[in-house]
Amino acid sequence: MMIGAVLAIVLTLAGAILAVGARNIVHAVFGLGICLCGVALAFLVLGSPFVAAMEVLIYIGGITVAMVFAVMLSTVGREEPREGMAKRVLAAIGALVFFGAGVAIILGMPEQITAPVTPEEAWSVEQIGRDLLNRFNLVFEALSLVLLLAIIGAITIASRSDESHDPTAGEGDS
Amino acid sequence: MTLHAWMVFALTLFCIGLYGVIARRNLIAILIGIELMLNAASINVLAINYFVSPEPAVGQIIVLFIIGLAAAEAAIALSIILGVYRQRASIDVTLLEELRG
Amino acid sequence: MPGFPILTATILCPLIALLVTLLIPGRHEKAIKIANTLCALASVILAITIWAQYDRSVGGFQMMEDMAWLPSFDIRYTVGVDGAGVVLGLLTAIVFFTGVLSMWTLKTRVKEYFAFKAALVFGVFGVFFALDIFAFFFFYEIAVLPMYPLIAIWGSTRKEYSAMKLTLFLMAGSVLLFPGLIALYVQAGGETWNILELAQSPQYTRTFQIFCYPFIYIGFGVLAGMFPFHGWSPTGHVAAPTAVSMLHAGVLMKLGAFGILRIGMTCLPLGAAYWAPTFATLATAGIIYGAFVAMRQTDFKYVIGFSSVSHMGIVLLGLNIYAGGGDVAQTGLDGAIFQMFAHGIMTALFFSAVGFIYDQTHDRDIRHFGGLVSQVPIAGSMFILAAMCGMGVPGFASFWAELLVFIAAVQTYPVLGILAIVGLIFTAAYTLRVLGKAMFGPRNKNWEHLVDVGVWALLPRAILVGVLLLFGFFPNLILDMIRSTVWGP
Amino acid sequence: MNHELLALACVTAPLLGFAVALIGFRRRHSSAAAIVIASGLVSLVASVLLLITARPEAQAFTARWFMIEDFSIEFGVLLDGRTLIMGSVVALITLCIQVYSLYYMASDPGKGRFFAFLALFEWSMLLFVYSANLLQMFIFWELVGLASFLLIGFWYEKPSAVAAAKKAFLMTRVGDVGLFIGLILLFQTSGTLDVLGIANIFEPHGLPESIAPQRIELIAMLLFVGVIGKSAQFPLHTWLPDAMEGPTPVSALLHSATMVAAGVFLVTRFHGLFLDAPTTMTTILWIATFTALLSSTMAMVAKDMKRVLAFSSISQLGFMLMGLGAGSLFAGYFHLTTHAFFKALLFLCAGAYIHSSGTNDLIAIGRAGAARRMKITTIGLVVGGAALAGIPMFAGFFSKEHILSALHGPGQMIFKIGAFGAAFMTAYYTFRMVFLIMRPNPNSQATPDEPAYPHDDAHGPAEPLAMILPIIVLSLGALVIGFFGDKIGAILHVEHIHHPTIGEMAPAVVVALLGVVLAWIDFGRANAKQRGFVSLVPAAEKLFEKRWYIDEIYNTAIVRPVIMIAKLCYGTETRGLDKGIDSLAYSTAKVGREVARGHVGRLQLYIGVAVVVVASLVFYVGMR
Repeated sequence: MMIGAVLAIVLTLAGAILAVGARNIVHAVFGLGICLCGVALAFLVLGSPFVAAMEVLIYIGGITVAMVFAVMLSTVGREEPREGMAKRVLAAIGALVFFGAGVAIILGMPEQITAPVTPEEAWSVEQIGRDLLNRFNLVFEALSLVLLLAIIGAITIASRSDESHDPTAGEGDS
Repeated sequence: MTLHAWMVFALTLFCIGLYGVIARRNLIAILIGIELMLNAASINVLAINYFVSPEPAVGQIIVLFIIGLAAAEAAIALSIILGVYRQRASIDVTLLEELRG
Repeated sequence: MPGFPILTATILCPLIALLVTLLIPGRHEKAIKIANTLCALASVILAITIWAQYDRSVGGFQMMEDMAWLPSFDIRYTVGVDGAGVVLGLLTAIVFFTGVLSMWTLKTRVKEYFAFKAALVFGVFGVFFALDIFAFFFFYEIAVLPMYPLIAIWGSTRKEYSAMKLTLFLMAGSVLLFPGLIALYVQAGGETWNILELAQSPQYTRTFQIFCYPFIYIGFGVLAGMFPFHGWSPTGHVAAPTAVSMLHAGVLMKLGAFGILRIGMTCLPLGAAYWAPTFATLATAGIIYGAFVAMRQTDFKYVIGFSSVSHMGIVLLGLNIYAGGGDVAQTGLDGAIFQMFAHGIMTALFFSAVGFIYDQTHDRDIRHFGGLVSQVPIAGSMFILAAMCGMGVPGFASFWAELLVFIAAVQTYPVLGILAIVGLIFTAAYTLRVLGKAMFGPRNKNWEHLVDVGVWALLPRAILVGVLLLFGFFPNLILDMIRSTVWGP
Repeated sequence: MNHELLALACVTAPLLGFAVALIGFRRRHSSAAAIVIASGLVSLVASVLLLITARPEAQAFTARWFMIEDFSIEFGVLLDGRTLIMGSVVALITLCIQVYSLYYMASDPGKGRFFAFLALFEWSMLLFVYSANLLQMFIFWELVGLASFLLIGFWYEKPSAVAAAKKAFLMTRVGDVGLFIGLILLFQTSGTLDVLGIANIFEPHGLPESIAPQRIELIAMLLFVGVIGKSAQFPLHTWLPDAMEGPTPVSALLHSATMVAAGVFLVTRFHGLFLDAPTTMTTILWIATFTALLSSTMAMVAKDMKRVLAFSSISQLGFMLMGLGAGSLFAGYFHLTTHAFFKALLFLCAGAYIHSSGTNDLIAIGRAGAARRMKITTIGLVVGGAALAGIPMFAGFFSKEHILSALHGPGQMIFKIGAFGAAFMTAYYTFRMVFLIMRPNPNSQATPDEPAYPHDDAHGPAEPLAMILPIIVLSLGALVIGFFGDKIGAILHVEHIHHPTIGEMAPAVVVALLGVVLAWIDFGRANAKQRGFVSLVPAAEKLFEKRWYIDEIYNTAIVRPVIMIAKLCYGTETRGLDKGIDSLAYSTAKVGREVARGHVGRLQLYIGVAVVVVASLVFYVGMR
């Protein structure tokens, strides 16, 4: 249990640092993949194997792959200019301040409650499915609608290639 | 592992994502940062759910929704990025500052 | 017709005009105009019916209708009229009707124009009849907002500027007003918005009233052309098209004064009395200042615009005399409401005459005219009649209004009263200046081709002149109506 | 005869005439004229019948106009001596002038309008005179002003006429403000609007104890301000000479029986009140005497025939007010009556001359030979002139004697001297006018201002019946009205009229004859230089010709400052208030633009700032 948790944390943070730090965008996507694996592991440790599976399926299998496609369609093989030092330092300060604030809040919270002894069936996929289609039916439907719209929107935006002007011409301009 | 430890972990992940969003100039990198922040939120939800909630299924369902929304968001964001690239031949966010009155 | 909701019906007349206008396709201009005329005529008939049905021996608020509107905020749709409401309702109906008739020749964007105008009138009727503060404010904003497109689209002479200025001024007024109204609601315990119930509230201590009253007075005063917040009104008059100017100066400015009376003075009598000398002084300053500025203007409409500032000063002076109390308080109120009515009709006539000339010449500079009365005798005569009414010549309605206000003023605030009466000289001065330059004097050869008012175009103007003369000779018609207000509960 | 019906007929006929003439007959001028004259005739007959059959006591026919609460506003006709005589005079003179205008305005394109306005003028004056109610009085006072505005500016295409009309309206309005306030105070003090009621408070037994004397002084003073404006007394007299821009019949009407008479009539109406205000009476005397002298000096040098008459009107009005101010109702009233006749007569004669010779200039009229061609008119001129100058046995003589003999109180010597001076000058300038017309002298040094137009036969006969008839009627009036003094006094209920003895009359007669003789020497005798004795002092002549520079003084002292204030206000409005508010709006917009310049879509910066701010807030909240 403990080992799993530590492994998950290490994987996640390492992947995250790679994801934000890598100069090459392909490496960054790769880092994101590692990080998401860690997150999935963390979900497993937190007793949700179904969610962990979904994480792997949707995130790593879907989103990350989509990003790779986007990278290949846009800036692949292009040398990226390094961000300015000042910007990075400012971003780091911002993040650190936020981190500090967050820690302050967390430590100010009341004493933790140890994990309750939960019946196994509560964590079961069956329970999730039943809740999803009964209690959270409306949210579920709304989400499906959002997904539908997102797909339509993505297609519309991405397919407007003939109207927008040619990328090569744009390059010549700049 | 205590709840506090999990929350600090999630916060760390969130802040790394935040750094990415603020510091990077590549639009895809910014998107990656956002995904990191979303995952941090998911971890937080599951952790609280694990340690506090008497109804464990709810937390998982929330995380499922987050994942679903993240997928939709990513799809839209990526198509926008592609659109921007077609328009400008670049996805450098610093070149998009044209919101002048 | 007992039980017939006549006030709601009157309010609905312009709304029906609006809906019908929206439904008719824009190319059927004639149909739109006819529909609007019919609705306006219906509102005139209803307004006259209200006048006839109002029981003067009983007085007070009558023909009350009450319906829940937004129950969770205690907001109700409550309407009812007292004498002032009856008088001003009739004024609105007349100006609406004549305004529609005088825009019969409009060519551009007929549909949108009449739609906005109907919306405006809808709001105006609502304000004059509403007895619920929220409903009052709701209708008030409906009445104020269509001015922007009406001026910005169909106007002339820096129209966007004027429209924006007008909107900003009125919004600023509303910004002052809204907290004041909310304070009225909250202070009384937050249970009702009904003006009559609020007026009974024991929570309105003197301190509260003194603090709250200026918000309401100035907030409404901006719309009433109160000096020194009158800047929007001449500019707006100038830029607006004829019928909008008629409505604007004729009716809309009265909303402000009416709001002061209906909400400010009804709910906060102590505050009103406390502030009365200050605001009476400002009103007198407005009378004289408006006249002086009008003396230097070269644009017909600017002259009328500043004369409105001057004449609305008389209204506000009368209202403040009423607020100040004393023996002649009622005389002041009579004069103020009478002046609202008379000035409304008179300015409508003024703008109608000027609009007629402007439509043909596209020029409003008084120096470019001369001897108009021989070139367009009827249109010129209309202008002269309106000018005489403005000077307070006996036989016209405004003579009585000014007489009553001045009688009351001399007895309540002698200095202000005398100053206001002296203002009559300057009123005569600027009016005669315009008449002498434009209506009389040598003919300007440029305008020999002008066509005079025809029979149809004469109709609305003749109605206005007729109303002015009717109430000039029989002022008791209106005075009895106004008087009945205080006799009631 | 039923008095009520007669009174009703008298006051409504002109209104009907006005309405019908204005609405129905805008293009049919002759019909309009006929209707107006018919209505004038009805008024005249009715008012004369009323006068003849008048009862000794005052009676009022009123109808309730409307109620304000329990206060009833009455509208009606008051019949007492003062109104009956004045009403008849107004009706008679208006009718004469209407008949006269029939020819005078025959070829004017606005003839119908002219007659309509004449009827309006008559109507408002009659109802003013007959009014039984303060409010009604004020309304018709204003309408008289309006009608005279319309008539003075009748030839509205002439800028000078428009300016004159405007001036008349504005200056009388200045007086109206005083009158208006005075009437309000009077109403407040007496508590009634009823003219008879007010008269009863003051007239028989002096000032009631309940009213403070200062208040009555104030009211009387304010009423007199109105009179100053209407009756063209100094300092508001300057509109009257300019009012000559109207057609001559209008001038005749304006100067005799309407408009200016309204002011004097107001004083006679409230004479009881004025008697209770001794300070005001003294003020009236001062102003009236000064005005009479001042305008006489101007009349002595004026070349325009109508102007001479206008100045003489001002000075005669001063005489009337002197009589009233001295406390004699009868003297002032009598002079008002006689003056109406001879002044109307003189103006009609002047109109006839001007119409036939095409010029206003006295010398030019004379040289055009008008006097020889127009015998009857010239007789009328002489009669009128004699009456004005106060030659014995003519109307003006009697009334002027009464005024002079009324000035006998302590401390009134100075006014009496002033009156003698004015009487002398009146005789002088009147006969200067008469001699200049009757005895033109081509070798004289006098030069006309404008060349005379030779008589144009296209005008028709020089003395048509329509013009001659009124002149004859008025000449007879000017001859005989003087002998009706006792009768008028009886109708007015004046207890004892002081009849001046021969000894008392002598100085005035001497003074008047002196004036005539001097005028003869200066203008009348053969080979006269036709330059007045005033020209011996060129500075004085210049001063008089320029009307004591009063117009110029007003221009610099009042008109300019008013325009300056107007400019100031205009500047405040456009450059101050407007600009200020505009710049407020513009600067708001500018701030917006400046801020927007920073907001170019640097999303990352915004996120960073937002994060830092949120975090700082958290820390801040945590610290507390």
